[in-house]
Amino acid sequence: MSGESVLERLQKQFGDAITGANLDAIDPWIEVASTAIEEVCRYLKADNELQLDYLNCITGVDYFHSDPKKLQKMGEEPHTLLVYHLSSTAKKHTLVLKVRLPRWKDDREGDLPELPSVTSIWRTADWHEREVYDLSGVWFVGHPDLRRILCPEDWVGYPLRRDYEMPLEYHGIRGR
Amino acid sequence: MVDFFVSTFGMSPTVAAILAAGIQCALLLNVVAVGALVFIWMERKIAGRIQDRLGPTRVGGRFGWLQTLADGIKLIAKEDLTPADADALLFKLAPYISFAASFTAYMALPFSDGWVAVHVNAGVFFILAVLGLEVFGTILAGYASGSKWSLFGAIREAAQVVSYEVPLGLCVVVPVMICGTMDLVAIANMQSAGIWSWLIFHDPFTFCIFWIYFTCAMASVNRAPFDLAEAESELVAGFHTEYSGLRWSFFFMAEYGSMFLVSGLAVILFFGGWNGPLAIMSDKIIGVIPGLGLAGQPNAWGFIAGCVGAANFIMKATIGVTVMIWVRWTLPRLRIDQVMTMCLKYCVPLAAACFLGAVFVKAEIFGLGYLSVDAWLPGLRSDRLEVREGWMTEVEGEGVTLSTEKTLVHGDG
Amino acid sequence: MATNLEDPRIIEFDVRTDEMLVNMGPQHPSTHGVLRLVLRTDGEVISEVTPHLGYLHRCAEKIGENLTPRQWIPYTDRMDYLAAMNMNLGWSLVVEKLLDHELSDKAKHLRVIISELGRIASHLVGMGAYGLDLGTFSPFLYAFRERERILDLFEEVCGARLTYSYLTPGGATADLPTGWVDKVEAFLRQLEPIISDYHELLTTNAIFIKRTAGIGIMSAEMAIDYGCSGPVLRGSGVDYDLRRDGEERYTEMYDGYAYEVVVEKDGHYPQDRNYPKVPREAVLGDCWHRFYVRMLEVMQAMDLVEQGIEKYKSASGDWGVPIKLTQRLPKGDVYLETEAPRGQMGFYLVSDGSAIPWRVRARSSCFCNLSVTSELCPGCLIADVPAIVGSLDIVMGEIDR
Amino acid sequence: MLLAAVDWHSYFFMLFAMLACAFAMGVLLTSNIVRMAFYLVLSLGATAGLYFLAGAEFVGAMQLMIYVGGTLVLLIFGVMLTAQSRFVSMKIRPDEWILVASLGGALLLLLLYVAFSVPEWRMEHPHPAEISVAETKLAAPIGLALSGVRLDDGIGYLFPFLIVSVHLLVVLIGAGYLARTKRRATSEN
Repeated sequence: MSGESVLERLQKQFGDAITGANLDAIDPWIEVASTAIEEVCRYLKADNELQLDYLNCITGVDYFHSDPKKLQKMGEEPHTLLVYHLSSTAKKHTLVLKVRLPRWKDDREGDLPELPSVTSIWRTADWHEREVYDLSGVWFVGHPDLRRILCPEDWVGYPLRRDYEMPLEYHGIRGR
Repeated sequence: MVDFFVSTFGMSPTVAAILAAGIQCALLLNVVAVGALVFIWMERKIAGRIQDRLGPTRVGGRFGWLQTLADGIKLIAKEDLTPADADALLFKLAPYISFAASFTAYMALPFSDGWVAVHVNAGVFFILAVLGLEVFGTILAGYASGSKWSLFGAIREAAQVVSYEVPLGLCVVVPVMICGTMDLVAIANMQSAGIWSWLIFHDPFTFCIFWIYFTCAMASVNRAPFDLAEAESELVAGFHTEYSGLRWSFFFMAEYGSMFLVSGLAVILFFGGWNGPLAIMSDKIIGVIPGLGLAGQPNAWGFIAGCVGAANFIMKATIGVTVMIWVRWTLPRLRIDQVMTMCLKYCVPLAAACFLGAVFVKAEIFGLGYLSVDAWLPGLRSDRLEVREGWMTEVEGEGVTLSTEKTLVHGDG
Repeated sequence: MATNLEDPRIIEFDVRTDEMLVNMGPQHPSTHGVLRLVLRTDGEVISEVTPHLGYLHRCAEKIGENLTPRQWIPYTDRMDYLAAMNMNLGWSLVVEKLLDHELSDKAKHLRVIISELGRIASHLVGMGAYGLDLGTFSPFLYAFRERERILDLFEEVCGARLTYSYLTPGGATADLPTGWVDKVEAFLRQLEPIISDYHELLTTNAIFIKRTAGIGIMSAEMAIDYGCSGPVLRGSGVDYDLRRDGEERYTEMYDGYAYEVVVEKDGHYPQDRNYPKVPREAVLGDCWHRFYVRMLEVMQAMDLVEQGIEKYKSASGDWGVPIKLTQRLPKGDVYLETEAPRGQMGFYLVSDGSAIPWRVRARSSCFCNLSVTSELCPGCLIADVPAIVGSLDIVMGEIDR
Repeated sequence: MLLAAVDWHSYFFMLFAMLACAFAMGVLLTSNIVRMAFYLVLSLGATAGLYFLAGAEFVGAMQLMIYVGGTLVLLIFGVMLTAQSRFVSMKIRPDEWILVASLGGALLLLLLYVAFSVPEWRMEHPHPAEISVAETKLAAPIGLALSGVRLDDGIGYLFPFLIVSVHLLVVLIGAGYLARTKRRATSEN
C-alpha cells in the first residue's frame, strides 16, 4: 500500500487529527495530533489492509538548545517529537507516525507533556513508553505502570532532553 | 585389635581399647578426607576430559594431583564469614552435622572381609539411617543462612531426600531379603563365588532393582541431575550460598563421602563386595571350581586376601563414583516436581514391583524360583554361609524357634 | 497446585503457604548479566515476575548525540557484545541509508559472510548458555570451543576478538585477508558434524525435552503483540525474517542466496534434513521451539556463509571504503532494522545537517523479547524461570544500552 | 591405672543420657522454633546412642531413621514452609510456665514411680560384658513379635501393630485432607 493511499484513508477517517505528512522523505511519515494517537493506532492495527500489528519502536526526539543563539539557528520551534515505527508481519510493510508535543505541558517547566498511551494496542509499547518517559520525559496517560526503566528510580531529570544537566552527585558518586 | 595390643605390649584393656578406637577413627577419617581429595581431583580431571580440556595439570607435578590439597589450603586461609541475618549457632554447626553424618556411616561400612570399624548387625539399615541424617546439615544450613535462596535449597533437599529414602529402602531390602541378613559382611560373603554369585545377577528383579537403587542413591546424595538443593542456575548455590572457606569445604567433603558410601553400599549389595569376578582368594572361583580359599583365614594369608579384597572393593566403588561424575557432566538438571514425580510415580512402584518379584523368586512361588541363578548353579553360595543367625528354624513339637547361633566364618572386626 | 489454563496468572493452591518475595539478580548465575527479576513465589510456584533493567545502562544514545556516526561504531559493538558484527552492520546500513550510499557487490557479500558468521557465534553462545541454565555444563564449553574458532577468524580480519568495529558506514575497515575464506570453509566443514553432537546433548536429550517442552508457551499473537523478534518470534510460528521481509537496502544483500526462513510449518521445519524431529511434548512457541529455531539457524547461516564465499570470490568491485570520519550528514531521519541473531535490531538516526547526529536511537530486540517474562513466568516453578529467560537468549548490554 | 577403673559402658551411658536430657531441656528453654527442632534432633540422636549402647542396634537405627531422619525432617520442613517470621520466636508467658511445669512435673513423677517399681531394677544386675550380646542384637525377634510370634511365651504384637498402622494411615489421610484448603490466588493480590 503506497504512502499516499494510507494518508488518504487516514485523513478520511480522522480528518483534522492528521496534522501533516512528508511522503518524499527517505522514510515517509505521517504526523498525528497527540490527542488522536490512540484511535489512529487502533485503526491502523485493526484495519484489514494495513494490519500494522507490530510496533517496532517509540522514540522521543527533543528539539531544543539551551544556548539561545543556537536555538535560533536550529530553525525549529522547541518541541518534543515522538516517532512511532510500525510494521506489519502479515503484509510486510511499514509506517512511521510522528506526534508533535510541547516540551513542557502548558509551557510550565517541569510539567511533562502528556500523550495517550498505546499499551492497550501493542503490549510492547509498555516498556517502550517507559523508556521514553525515563529518558525523554513524556507522560503517557493510561499507561499501567509508568516508572523509570533504565535509570534508577530516584534519578532526577530526563537525560535525552537537550537541556539536561548531569547531576553533580548521585548517592555520593561524583557525576561531573 | 584390642587383644593384639594387650597381648603384644601388655597394655591395660582400657588403654588398648581407647588406642584401638583412636586408630580406627583416624583410619576412617583419612578414608573420608583423602577419599574426598581424590574424588574431587578425579571429578575435575574427568570433567575436564569430558569437556575437551585438560583439567588441573600443574600442582604436585604431573596431572595436578595435589590441586585439591592446594585448594584445601586456600579454603582454610579464607575468611570464615557469617552473614548478619544468619542464626549464628546453627549456621556454624550445620557443616559439621553433614560431615559427621557422612563420616559416621563409614563406621559400619566394611572394606573387606571383617574389615569394618564397628560390626553392626543391622549394617545396611544403620548406614541408610545415618545417611538420612546428612540432610539435617543441609536443612539447617539453608535455614540458618538467612537467605531465601538457601531456604529454597533446604526445602528442596528436605522434600527430595525424605521422598527418595522410600524407594532406596525398598531397593536395599531386596538383597537383604535374598541373603536373609542385614549384616553387610555376611551379604558380601554370600557372593564370594565369582561373578555369577553377585546379587545383581541373582535374578532379573535384582538386576532391575540395582538401577533403581543407583538412581535413588544419586538423588539421595544430591548428585546431578538431582542436585536440586544446590542448583546453581536457579538457586545461586542453594543451601551453601552463604558459606565460604572451610565450612563450605565440609559440605563438599560430606558430598563426596556419601557418594563413595552409596557406591560402596551398591558394591556390597549387588556387586559382590570385596569379591572379584574371579574369586581366586575364595573357596570357589566360579561355581564349583575350587579357589585358594585364603579369605577369612585368621593368619597372614587371610590378611593378604583381605588387602586384595579391600583393593577390589575400593576399585568397584570408585567405578560407581566415576559413573556419577560422568552423569553429572553430561545431563541437564531435572526440575523439582519432575524429581518428585520420578520418585513417587516411577521409582517407588518399580522398586515395589521388583521387590515383589524377588520375593516370588526367593520363595519359589509361581515357579519363579527358576529365574534365580541359585536354581541353576546350586553350589554357588558357600555351604558355610547357608545357615545364618536369626534365621527361622522349625523344631519339632515346639513350633517356630530362632537359631541364634553364629555360623558365619569371619573375623569380628 | 494447578494452573488455570485460561489465565495463567490464576493459580489454585492445595496447601496454603506463605508468599515470598525473592530477588533473582542482578547478581545471579542465570540472568545473563545484570538482569534483576523480582519474583513473588508461593513455595516454588511463581505468582508474579517483575523485571528490573538498567544495571548496565551506559548512555549509548546520549553518547551518540556527541559523536559522528563512525565514531559511534564502537558503542554499537558494546550493545550486543556477542554479535558485535551484526550491530556494526545495523548502524552502518542506517548511516548509508541516510547518505544514500551504494555498495559494491563484493562489499555486500563480505557483509553477508561476516554477519552470518557472527550469527553462528552468537547462537553457539546462546545454545551453550541455555544448557548452563538447565544445569548441564559441558555443551557450554563445546559451544565456546567452536565460537573460539570464529573469534580467531574475526581476529584475523580486524584484530579484535569481541568488539570488532569492522563493518562501518561505507563498507568495512579492511578487505578480508588473503586465504581467509579458505579457512572459513575449513571451519564450516569441521562444524557440520559437531552440530549433531549438540543435538544429542541437548535437543533430543530426554531431560532437556522435559525441561523445555511445553514450558513458557507463547502464542504467535502474543509474540507479535509484545514485539518479539528473531528466533523468539519464529519459535512461535510467525513466518517473519527481515532478511527476506525487511527493507530493500537490507534484503538486497541476500539477493541470489538460497535459504528458507526457519519456521515451523505443519508440525515440522523445512530445514529438518536428518536433524531431530519435533518431540511429541513440544508445543509451538515453547522454550524447546525457540531453542530449536536457533539451532537450525546455525545450519542456515552456515549455508549462507558458504554461498557468500562462492559469490565473494567471483564478485566485482572493492570491499567498500569507509566514509570520512567527519562526513557531513544530510538533514533528515532514517530508521532501519536488521535481522541480528537475537532479533530485529533497529537504529534510528535524526540528523540536523551537521556531522554529528541530532538524535540516535537503538531499538533493541532483547528489550522487547525480555518484556514477555512477566507474562510467561507466572504459574511456573522457579526452575522454569532460567529456562524461559534463557530461551529468550538475552544480552543485557543490548537491553540496557 | 586410673583409666582402667572406669566402667566405660556406664560412662557412655551417662554421657548419652545426660546429652538426651540436656537437649530435652534445651527444647524447653529456647524460644526459637528451629533451634527447638534442632535440640530435639540431638536429644533423639542421643537416645538412639543409648539403644546402640544397649546392643539394640536395629532399634537404634530405627530411632535414627524414623524419628530423626523422617519425622523431624518433616517437622523442620513444615516449620520452614509456614513460619517465616511470626512464629520463629515463641514467647511463653509466666502463667503458662507454671501450668506446664506442674503438668510436666506430675508426669515425670508418675514415670519415675513406674520405672522404679519394675522389680528387675532392684536386682543385682550383671556386668554388661557378661550379657549375651547375640540375643539383643538381632532384629528377627522384633519382626517375629510384630507378626504375632514371640519366643518367650508372651502374646505377639500383631493386633496392636495392625491397630497402630491403621491409625497412622487414618491420621495421614486426615492431615492431607485438612491441609487442602483450596484458594485462588491471582497476581493482583
